[in-house]
Amino acid sequence: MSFPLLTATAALPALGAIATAAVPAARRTAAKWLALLVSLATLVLAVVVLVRFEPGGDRYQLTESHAWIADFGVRYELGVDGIGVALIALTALLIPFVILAGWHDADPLETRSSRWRPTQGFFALILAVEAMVILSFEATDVFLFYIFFEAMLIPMYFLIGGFGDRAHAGTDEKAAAQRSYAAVKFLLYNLVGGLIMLAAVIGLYVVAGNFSLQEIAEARANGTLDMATNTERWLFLGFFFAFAVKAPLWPLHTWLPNAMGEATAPVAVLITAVVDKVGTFAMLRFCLQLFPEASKWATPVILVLALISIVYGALLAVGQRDIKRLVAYASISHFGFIIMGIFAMTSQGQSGATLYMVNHGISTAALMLVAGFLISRRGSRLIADYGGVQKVAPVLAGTFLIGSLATLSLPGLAPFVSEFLVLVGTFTRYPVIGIIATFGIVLAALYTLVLYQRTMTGPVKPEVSAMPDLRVRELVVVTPLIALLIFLGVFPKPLTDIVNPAVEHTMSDVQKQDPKPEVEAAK
Amino acid sequence: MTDLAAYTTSAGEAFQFWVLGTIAVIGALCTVFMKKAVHSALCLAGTMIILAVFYLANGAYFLGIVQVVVYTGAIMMLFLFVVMLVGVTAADSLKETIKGQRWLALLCGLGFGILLCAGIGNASLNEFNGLGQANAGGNVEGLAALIFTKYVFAFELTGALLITAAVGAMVLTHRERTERAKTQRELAEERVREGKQLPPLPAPGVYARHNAVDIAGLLPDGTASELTVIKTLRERGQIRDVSDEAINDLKALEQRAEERLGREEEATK
Amino acid sequence: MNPVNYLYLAALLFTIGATGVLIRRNAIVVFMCVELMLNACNLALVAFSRMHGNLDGQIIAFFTMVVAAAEVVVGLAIIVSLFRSRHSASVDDASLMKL
Amino acid sequence: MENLIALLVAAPLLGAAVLLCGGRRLDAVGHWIGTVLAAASFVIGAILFADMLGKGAEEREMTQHLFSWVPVEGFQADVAFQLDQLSMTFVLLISGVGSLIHVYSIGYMEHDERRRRFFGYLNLFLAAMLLLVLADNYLLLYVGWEGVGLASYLLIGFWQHKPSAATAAKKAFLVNRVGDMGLSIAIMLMFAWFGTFAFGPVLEATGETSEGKLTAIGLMLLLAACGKSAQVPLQSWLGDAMEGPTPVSALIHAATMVTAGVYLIVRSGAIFNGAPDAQLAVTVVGAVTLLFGAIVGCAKDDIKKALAGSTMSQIGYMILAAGLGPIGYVFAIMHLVTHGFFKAGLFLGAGSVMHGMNDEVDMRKYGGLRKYMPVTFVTFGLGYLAIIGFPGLSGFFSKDKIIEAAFAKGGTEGWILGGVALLGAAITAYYMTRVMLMTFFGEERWRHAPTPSPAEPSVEPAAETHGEHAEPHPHESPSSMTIPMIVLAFGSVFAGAFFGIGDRFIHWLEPVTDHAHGHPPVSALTVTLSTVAVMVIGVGVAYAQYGRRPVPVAAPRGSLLTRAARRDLLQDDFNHVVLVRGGEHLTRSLVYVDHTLVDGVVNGTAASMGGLSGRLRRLQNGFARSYAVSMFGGAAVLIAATLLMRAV
Repeated sequence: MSFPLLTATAALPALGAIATAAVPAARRTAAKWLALLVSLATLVLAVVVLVRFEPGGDRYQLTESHAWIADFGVRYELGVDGIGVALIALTALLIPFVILAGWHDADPLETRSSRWRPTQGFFALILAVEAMVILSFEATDVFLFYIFFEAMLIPMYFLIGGFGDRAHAGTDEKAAAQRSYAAVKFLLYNLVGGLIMLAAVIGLYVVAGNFSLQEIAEARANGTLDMATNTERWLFLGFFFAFAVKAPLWPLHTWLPNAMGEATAPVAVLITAVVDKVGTFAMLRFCLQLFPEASKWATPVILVLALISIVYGALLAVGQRDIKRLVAYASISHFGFIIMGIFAMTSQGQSGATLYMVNHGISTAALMLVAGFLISRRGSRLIADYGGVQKVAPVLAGTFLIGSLATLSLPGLAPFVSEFLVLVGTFTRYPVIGIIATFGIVLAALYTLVLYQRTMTGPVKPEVSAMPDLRVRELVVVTPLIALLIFLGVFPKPLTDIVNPAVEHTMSDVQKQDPKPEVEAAK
Repeated sequence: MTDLAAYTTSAGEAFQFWVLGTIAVIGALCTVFMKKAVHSALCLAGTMIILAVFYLANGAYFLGIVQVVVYTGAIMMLFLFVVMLVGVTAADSLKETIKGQRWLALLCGLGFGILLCAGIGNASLNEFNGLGQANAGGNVEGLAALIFTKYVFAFELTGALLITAAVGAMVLTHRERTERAKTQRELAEERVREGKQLPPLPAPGVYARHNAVDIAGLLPDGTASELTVIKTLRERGQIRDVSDEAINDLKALEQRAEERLGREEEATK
Repeated sequence: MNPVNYLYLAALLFTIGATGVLIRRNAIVVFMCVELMLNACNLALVAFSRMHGNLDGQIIAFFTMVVAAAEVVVGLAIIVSLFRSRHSASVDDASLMKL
Repeated sequence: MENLIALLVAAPLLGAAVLLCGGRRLDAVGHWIGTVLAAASFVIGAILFADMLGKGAEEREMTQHLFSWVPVEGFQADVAFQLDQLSMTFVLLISGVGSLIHVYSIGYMEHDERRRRFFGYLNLFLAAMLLLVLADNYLLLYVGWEGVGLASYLLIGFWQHKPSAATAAKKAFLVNRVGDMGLSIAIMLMFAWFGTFAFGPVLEATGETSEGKLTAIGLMLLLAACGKSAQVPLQSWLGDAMEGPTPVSALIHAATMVTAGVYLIVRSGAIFNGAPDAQLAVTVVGAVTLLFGAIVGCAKDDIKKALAGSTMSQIGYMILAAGLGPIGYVFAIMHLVTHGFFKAGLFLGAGSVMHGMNDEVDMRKYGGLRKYMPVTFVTFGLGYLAIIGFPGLSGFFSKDKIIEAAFAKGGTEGWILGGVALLGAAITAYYMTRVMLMTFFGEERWRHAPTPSPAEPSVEPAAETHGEHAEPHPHESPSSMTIPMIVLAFGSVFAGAFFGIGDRFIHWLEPVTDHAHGHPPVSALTVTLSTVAVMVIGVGVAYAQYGRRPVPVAAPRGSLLTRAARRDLLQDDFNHVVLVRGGEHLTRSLVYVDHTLVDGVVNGTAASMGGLSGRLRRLQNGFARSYAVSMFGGAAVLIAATLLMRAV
């Protein structure tokens, strides 16, 4: 029994959350530093996981398994495959930046009493989210996964509903109302999804007799456990619905713009870059692995929905007046790409989707955090309130531009690799869908460049004329992200090496081969 | 023969049951449907006494006595006291205020009763052995033996319950003075501020020939003033209006004068 | 006569009491009806004890009485304080349970 | 030797990185860094060129494999370079002209406080462009393809505080993106059908692929070429792109980037050879654009826009040639190179004129400038002679060959294309003469005309010192600007002859693009003579209109065609009405739908739930007695239930 590395990776932020919450009201700054240090330590642990993980080795590594609820065969089972490792690394990487970016977002208003401790709460909640997300990436027991999948909602709910933009912090009644609306919407959508999934989880238990992902998957693979076609399909739908809400897939997406629009930028990053990834990740790990036949059965519909998400999200992004909502709809479009790649059932598509999860996390984080800095300066989320920022704050504008370019997946930046892989992977099996999806890249260029043009270029508006450029803290947040974007865009090999084996496993789960190119087929 | 006796009771008891039972039911109905609380209380008392008789008939001598003493003697008296304290209120009227409540209630009652009877009907109550040997050593002794052995804990608990109830009753009824009593002056000022009825209420009773409490004082125009009599009497409709007494007296006077004049006419003739 | 009739009588009284509870508004009368119901139960218990030929039924009836006594004390106290506070003994006036 | 290839790209890339990340402390030396690194790239190119010349024609191709870019199951994308004669031609052109324009910009952007960034962008462009021409597979080419798009976006919008510039930049990028879509679809098709997108395998595999597939790929590539090379129907961005600083227009929108489409088609020659329909489409696009650009060029009064129109039309020539297949490829590239020289020269001349005229771009406010800026006049004039194909100058050789090849296409289409090419030559002569006359000859219309607010913001001291509305004082530009112009003029005079005589260029490129001699229905001499003839006609007409008569300062209303041409033949208006407006309406309605329909369904369910509970709430009337009734009823029901259970 070696050192439980995975448990430690998740336990550290969990304990950190408790410690941070316990910091007395007066020692606000201490709480911030504590949270930051904990998240950095978690990052170190994640790196250790990354190093200890052997791409060529078993499918699930660093496994841990303890009996938990013996009566129902629920076990505390952890294990990571390449995809899980990549996403854990992403999460652990982003959280410190989120914390740094939100450094002042939760400073208490002077109006409140001195015993009021929002700062501690804010950072504790972020760490709690990190812990749960990491655990849900690690859990190989369906029930265990379900628990964290749901528990994640609680801290997220408070983060969305409790902390607004400095622009209209709590004082503004209307903003507060919208915020609570967004938070409740987020909670309800995901709860409904989760409950349906719970039913499916129980159904799975009834059918399979235990919750262990590996055992069930093996049983499915070697035919000892065969489900009736309809049972499998129903269970699949139950799982998929929850993940599609989380992901979010059209038409279950409407909670995302509200949530991202109302939450502070760091929390928005937390939502779209970290929490939503659990949905797509779970599609890849649970849907495909547990219900391969049903997955194949549902593929056409899902692909069409994903396609709609891509185009529809992009078009709506063009139509937005609110910077954060625009990014949100852009994310919806990108999640469409991810889901499309997963269900294209080609190794290019799935590798692309996995890379896309990571790259989208980084690029959206970069764009959204810079947008957050912008908003915090001007105190408004409306695009129309900006103009000519590039003149007064060139560095801010430059980073914003790079973020935008990453969002429109310019070659040389990380998202391009993944997007192109997804497109190619889809195209080889479903040419029409692939071609239509390609329109997404034009629309992406449209909304990002329109956003940049309206906010950054043109004559300098008087309101922004005194806008300060990025401060050191903000540079510390943005620079590494951009560096990472460029590095992964030019040299994604380290990532693909980790991901590829896992993808091959998944492909073998669904018993799909890549379509052979015709020339070779002819030979 | 014996087992037949085991299944039936003596004719006398049957007679008693049918007569008193009827009365008991009537009493119960009266309890429910009498307008005034006092009457309900009395009817209930009657029903209880009859029940006491039934207890005795069923060989529960101790309970019968207790029923008379505790219930009819103590509890019902308590009820009467409270009725006296509260007096007559608008709540007394049998008019229903909640829509459909009465019909619902009657329906439920009817259905409930029928179901209950049905339940008793198809319950297998065939075994019937009187309290012969149970009461052999005396009913009270039997009870005592059981209470102090088998049911001693329940007994202790009920004791505790009684004490608690007593304390609770005291707590509830004892009015805690939160603010200091208003002085005469403050009361006066309050009255002036409210502006209604500055002087003290008018006294009841013109002419001291009656028990003046229940006679409204007359206003200058001869009509009775509501203010002069207490609310409870008014609601009970026990106020006597004497506003026409003066007229009656006048009539009597004239009559007598006529009689006298008439007699004098006869004398002069 | 079959002593089961006692049970029928008890049932009848109980039902009457219950109905009374439902249709009367004067708290005191409602209370009386409750007493009536309790007495009906006692009658049934006594009858049962006679049928089974042991005194347990009577014991229970006895306890019922004690409890009833306690309940009456507290209940009446409540009614009195209620009357003091809102000058009425109508159970409908205490309708604050409404949303 | 091979290892040097990467340096070609690395040098300017390094420059871009240093200049863009360096911050203000580099402002003083930034432009020198940029220029030196660009020149370094040219030097490396020259070394490689010399090395290449030292080898036999067949083993001149060299490759360099840097690293595996996206290693995914069954998907091999490598960062690898391939330097053959074709790439080499481009490398020299790009780095050479690029370096010259760097030098020119040192003077031109002297007083712009963001000059460092400008040079950073220029270097970025060079790196991307070199990557484009050096890539050995289509995906890497795509990277360069979009990279140059980004650079041109940044440079067109360099004066971002001008809304027009920002809009033009965005427009350019978007239109290019449409083209990029074509390229990416083409790559996907290649991957789906050939399982690879490296030049070598793909071009070999064309042999055993059906014509239909090749046509599909070809059309997609053509779409890409249209976007990048501003061919109809995706040409609309080029005119607006003139919002950028003039050196940018010279480098990106005349000499190099806009020719990337030609490179793509020539590079994919094998595919087009296998797909005649695609080839026809290419030629048609080329021919149409050729006329389109020329007509637009005739109507514009903005000197840069006029030159932009001519660029369009000249690239039309190249595309036309490239569409002709083996008989045209070489001439397409040849014209591309010569055009690189003289068009860059012309633009730099225009820039120099504007430099002296307070950034006035309206040719109607020029006139008689030859004695104020002699060097500009001479260099511009040589470029002018070159572009109209004056015998002996470079344009003559390249354009004439293209016209021949067009006739050589054979059949009616050959005649049509040839005719169009000839007509184009005439119009070219016309509008270039017009530009020449309006700018350097005639009376000095700028004397009394107060300059309106300049199209470009004043970055020169001239404008800053004696304000916007003062009368301009034409003066010759500093040597840093004139020297590049002289060099380019030299190129535009002799390049053609150097290439054309003895078919040097053909032999040089043949191994890559396999040249076939076209046989025009009429003798080559006839074609040449007719070309010269139409050129003379064009010049004559222009002289009659603008040389003899004085040019009105205010533009006359002009014929319907003229007005349409001024508005880019209404193509923009079409885009605006159909695409922009339509798109706006679409998005707006979608936003509405999303809010009411998709969101409404959910909120509706919630609302109905609320209503239901509200109705249920009525039952809670708060009367203890009604609660008691329900309890009582419940008890009754329970009893009934138990009885029933006992019964059954």
